[in-house]
Amino acid sequence: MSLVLAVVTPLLCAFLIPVFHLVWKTLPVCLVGVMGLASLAASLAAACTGWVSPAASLLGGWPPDLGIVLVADRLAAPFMLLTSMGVATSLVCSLEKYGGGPWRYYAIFFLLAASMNGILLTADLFNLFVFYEIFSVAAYLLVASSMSWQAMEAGLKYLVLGTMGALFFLLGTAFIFMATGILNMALLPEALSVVPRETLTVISTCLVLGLALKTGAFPVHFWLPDAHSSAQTPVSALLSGALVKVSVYALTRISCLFFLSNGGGVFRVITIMGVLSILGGHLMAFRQDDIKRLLAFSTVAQIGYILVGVGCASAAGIAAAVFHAINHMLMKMGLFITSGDICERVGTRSIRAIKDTAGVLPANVAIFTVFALAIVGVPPLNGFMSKWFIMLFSVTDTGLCPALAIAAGTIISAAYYYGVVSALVGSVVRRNTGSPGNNDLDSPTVSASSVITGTFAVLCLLAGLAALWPPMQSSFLSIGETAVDIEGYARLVLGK
Amino acid sequence: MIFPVAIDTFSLTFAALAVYLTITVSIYTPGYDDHMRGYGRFIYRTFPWAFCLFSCLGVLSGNWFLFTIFVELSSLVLFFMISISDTSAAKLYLLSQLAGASLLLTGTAMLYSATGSTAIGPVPRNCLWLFLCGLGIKAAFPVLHFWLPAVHSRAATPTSALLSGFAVKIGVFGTGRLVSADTGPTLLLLGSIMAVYGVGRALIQHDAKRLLAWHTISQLGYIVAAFGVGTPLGFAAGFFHAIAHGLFKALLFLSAGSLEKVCGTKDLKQLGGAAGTTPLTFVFFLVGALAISGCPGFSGFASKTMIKAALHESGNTTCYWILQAVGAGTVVSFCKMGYMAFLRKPVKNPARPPKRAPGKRSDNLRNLGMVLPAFATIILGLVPGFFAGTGGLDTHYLFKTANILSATGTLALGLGLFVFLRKWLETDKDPIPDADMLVEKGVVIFGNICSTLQTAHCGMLRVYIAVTVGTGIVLSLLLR
Amino acid sequence: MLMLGYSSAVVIFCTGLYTIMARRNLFKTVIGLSLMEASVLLVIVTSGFIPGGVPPIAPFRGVAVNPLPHAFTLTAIVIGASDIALALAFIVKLNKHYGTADIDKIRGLRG
Amino acid sequence: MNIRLALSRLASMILCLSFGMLLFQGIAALDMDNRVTGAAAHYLSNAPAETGANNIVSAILFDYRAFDTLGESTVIFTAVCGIAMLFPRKQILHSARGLSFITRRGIGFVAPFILMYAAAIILTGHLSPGGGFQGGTVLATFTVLMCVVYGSGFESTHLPPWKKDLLESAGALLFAGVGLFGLIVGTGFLSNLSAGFPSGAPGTLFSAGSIPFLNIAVALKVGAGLSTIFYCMINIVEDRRGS
Repeated sequence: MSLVLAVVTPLLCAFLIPVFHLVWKTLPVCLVGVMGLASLAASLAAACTGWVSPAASLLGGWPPDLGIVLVADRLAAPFMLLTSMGVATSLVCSLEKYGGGPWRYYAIFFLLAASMNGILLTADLFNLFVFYEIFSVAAYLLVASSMSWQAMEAGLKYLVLGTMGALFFLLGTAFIFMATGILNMALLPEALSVVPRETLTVISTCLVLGLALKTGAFPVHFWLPDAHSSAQTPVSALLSGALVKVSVYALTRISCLFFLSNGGGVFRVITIMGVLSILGGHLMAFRQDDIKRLLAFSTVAQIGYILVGVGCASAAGIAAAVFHAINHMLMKMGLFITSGDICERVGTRSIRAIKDTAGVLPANVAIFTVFALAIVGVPPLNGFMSKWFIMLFSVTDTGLCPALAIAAGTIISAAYYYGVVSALVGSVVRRNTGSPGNNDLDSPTVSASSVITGTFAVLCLLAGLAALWPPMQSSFLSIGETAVDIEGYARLVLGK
Repeated sequence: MIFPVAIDTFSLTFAALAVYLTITVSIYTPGYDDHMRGYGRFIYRTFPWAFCLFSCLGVLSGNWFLFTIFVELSSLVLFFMISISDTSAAKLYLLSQLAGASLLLTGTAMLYSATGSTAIGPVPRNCLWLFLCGLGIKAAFPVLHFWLPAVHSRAATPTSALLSGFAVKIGVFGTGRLVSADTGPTLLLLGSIMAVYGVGRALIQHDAKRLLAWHTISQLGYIVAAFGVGTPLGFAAGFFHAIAHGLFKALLFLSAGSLEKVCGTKDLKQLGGAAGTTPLTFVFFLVGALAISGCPGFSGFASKTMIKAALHESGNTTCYWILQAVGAGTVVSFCKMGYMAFLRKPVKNPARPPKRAPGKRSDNLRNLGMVLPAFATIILGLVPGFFAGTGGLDTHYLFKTANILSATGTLALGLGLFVFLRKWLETDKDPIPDADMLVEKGVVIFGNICSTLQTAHCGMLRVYIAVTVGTGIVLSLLLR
Repeated sequence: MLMLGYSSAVVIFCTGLYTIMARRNLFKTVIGLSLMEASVLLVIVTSGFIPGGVPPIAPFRGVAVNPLPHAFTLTAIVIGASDIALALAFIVKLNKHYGTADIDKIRGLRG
Repeated sequence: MNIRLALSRLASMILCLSFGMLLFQGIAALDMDNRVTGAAAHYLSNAPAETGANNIVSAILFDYRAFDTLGESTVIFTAVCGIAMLFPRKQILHSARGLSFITRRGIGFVAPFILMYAAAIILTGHLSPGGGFQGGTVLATFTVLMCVVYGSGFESTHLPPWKKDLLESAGALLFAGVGLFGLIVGTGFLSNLSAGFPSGAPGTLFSAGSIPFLNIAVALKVGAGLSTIFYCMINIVEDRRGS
């Protein structure tokens, strides 16, 4: 029952915002906050339902083979938690930055939240496509919302490539419908097993290509750095933290359901893409001077790690991938928000220019350093743990090559994050040793975003330590087991 | 169990060495960093203890995973300590150690997939190369040693002492854990190359700390070769030499640091006559130098004799003679250092900075710090029973006349060679390319690859679309 | 008849793909995208076709065609229209900055 | 240069053709049996009874798969919201570049009939081809026609942006409200007859439970939305002509 609320609550918020705008020209911050809280609560409730007692919710009261079904299970729940946390964080940062002024921005924001929940919950392929479109359109617009020409260009490129991705996905869906006449994701695994091999090739190509485009995996990642680096800070954080994870979820869900038993070539392809993303993303980030673009390419690489985990096609590998997805949300959102704050303070995004600029908040730099250490993979932090698990299971399931790529990636990322951190830290040290007279003692104001990033930094450490705790490991393993349990999904959706 | 431990003589002794060296360094440091303030001083005073903690946890941990984690953490601590004095050396150190740790982790993952456990100990043949590469970066195996000379010479002295005294020993410790029938020939070969190459390089150095760093590689070669013998005696000999080397090399580095502190330089060409100004430092240097040269009565003698015995026992004659020759080279090198820094007349060099007025207290602290390893070196040299017992050897065997003669013969040969070669050793030598050249070239090529990739990201939407469609076609071929 | 529908869909898809790859004018890119979309919709609609079928409105006289593709197509048309509208909006905005609709000249973001 | 161009075109053609080949192989491998199977067969035989709508496509769109339709109209809502955000209108233009007096009068007579046509399409969506989308589009076209005839000043006098926003939101909220009614009654989100909407007599205007409401909601949303898009863009044209 509560599942559909996770989609409808943010939708209602978005629909109400224009009405509220008629009353208040500038929306009261607390009103947007309350709406955000409501949708957060609905999402978390759905996530809890999915985790504690996986459930299906029939829309329109129709039986599952006639209508659309929403399902929350143990694979959707962690992603739900991840996206709702990401959305909430980004909303708080936006409110802090822009106040209640840009009401259309908030409307689009809530639409995005609703569509993400829809993608995570739906069990119907065409419905997935529809929510994907809301999601994509909202994402293009959020990228463009800063109205600079960079944002427009990035928005257009994102739109053209994203629409192509959507069309490939729709083509795959159309082929599935042609071949089977079914679009219910629980009925499809069985129906697809009798489809001719050539058609299955087309289906898998189209679906994987479409979803890979949306995910930003290496050979088709082109929109991602442009979009991430041109958007405003909260949007970049949201894009990198939550949006790509939703696509990862869709890719995981679809490839596990449809192709685990009907030709495992898809997982090999996902592994190849993952390895390419790791190497490509890190190599491209290595020479970047724009700090946001560097972080964006680093996102490509981190997606690679997740894809390598998914490509294991085993419960353990997928569990590790989910763990890394959550960790990456924490780390990359933190990195984007702190670096955004610093860049705003300094007035530049160029790493070389930061070197000669003093006057940055030391707390921000410290938090940034923690996230950088985590994402490079320094032991007690979460990034290390999830990379280690992905490495471990990929060696078991797919051979040595991905593990070596992960090892190489660690070193390259250490090299470029070292560059960023030393530029930032250098400027702080110089400021401290510089003339003590003119330090503009703007007493470090505690902003909401720095509180959140601080919390994330602590969470990074806790998640890393918790990964060694056996109950935690087994509950993460249950995520992977849910993902590969096709019959369980069918039982859940069809209510048998 | 969350923290499986492997407690045996081997690991406990290493942990004890770590604690001992940290005490030494923390006594020494206040006498060394008195010109520093703020962050730097804080890091120098507290981080050695963090290093000690992580190193102890590392050597005591019972599986490769935890071992790697703690080793990486201890490297990270050292990275911070190095970055105070030289950031580029620190970066080199961080990246190389991360590479080692990543390879070790990959090996661990492979070990787990092959055997289902990561318990510390010998590993199957197919993942051995990963472990050897990973530990090799720590322990400066040939070609993988590229970071060691630069980092050791550019780090501050207490850091170098910890690096050479213990950080590289962790790699050796791991190698010791790997010893099995599979590793024998590889380790013997690697050890011999390291010993020869290290001492050869050391002979042409003029930077005191760089010279010591190359000797570290050479002495590590002894240890690795001893492990390569594969017998219990060989293992015990390597073990003993690792401990002994940790102590006397720390002592040597600390005395070189003292020299640098007092005379303002560590370039041997500009030094001279320091025995007069800092007699105590000279004494400590002498203890270390005699130990590393294998003079009877010092720990180096006992451990090297054990290594030779092990090599002899197993019939590795080639290796035996190689190490004998390396011993003579070591003597030459330390004669050179002792002569140029302490004994000869001071060089008149106007560019040399004016001598600092020696602060009494800081000198005392440094000397007090150096007492500890010197004491241990002599004790281990006189009473080597514990380690000899581990290898199943009688203590008296070590002090047999033949062994003492062999050692003194090496000493004499070295001295003779030094007298003969003195002029050549004092002159400047052209730099000879080393593995770090390879790394520099590699970095350039790597940068070019990155630039090429960046130009592929050309901003033209049509190219992006074409790549996307091409990817689709490749995907369809892969999914066929 | 069915094969004709599918074949023309494939041809239109290729035409659209070729248009967005080979044409430099951004408006033609948009046209290419909508061609591709139309072809996908054609595939969906064709899959529901039955020779001699009647429209699916309640009292049928004869065999009714499959109504499900029609519903999908309607939905997808609207979605596609939104995409196209948005693309045109972006193009107008970009034209203000670059003064051109040539896709090869709009490459401020690279590297 | 020309050779490069030709080569690049050849390459893209080869890419396209190979992709087309792939698709065609996928189609050719299927055997078409021309039978309606699965859920569609159920819809064809039972939809009028289960939903009260004679138009089975409408029954699917607004009942069986109404959630899709909610999503689809949300896509329009998003696009409209975004385009309005991209083209912020500081002030609404009052220019009156219309057509001649005769045309204005003539269109004035036709206008009510166009609106009636739109209403008919919307309200009989459950009986005959047509429905909220189509009707909404006609509504939007009507505002476009008015702009052509009366100049863009028409918007400011008769249909200011806030009204359109309100209409659009009202449509969206009506849709969501119908859905939530089912949820509150306890028969599931967007449920129709089972939630107690009167089925009426099949084939008559007042039948099919909630489907006419949803049609109206979608029509409001689509009509107001498309009209907003048009007026946002027309303002740019006028901006340029003015400057």
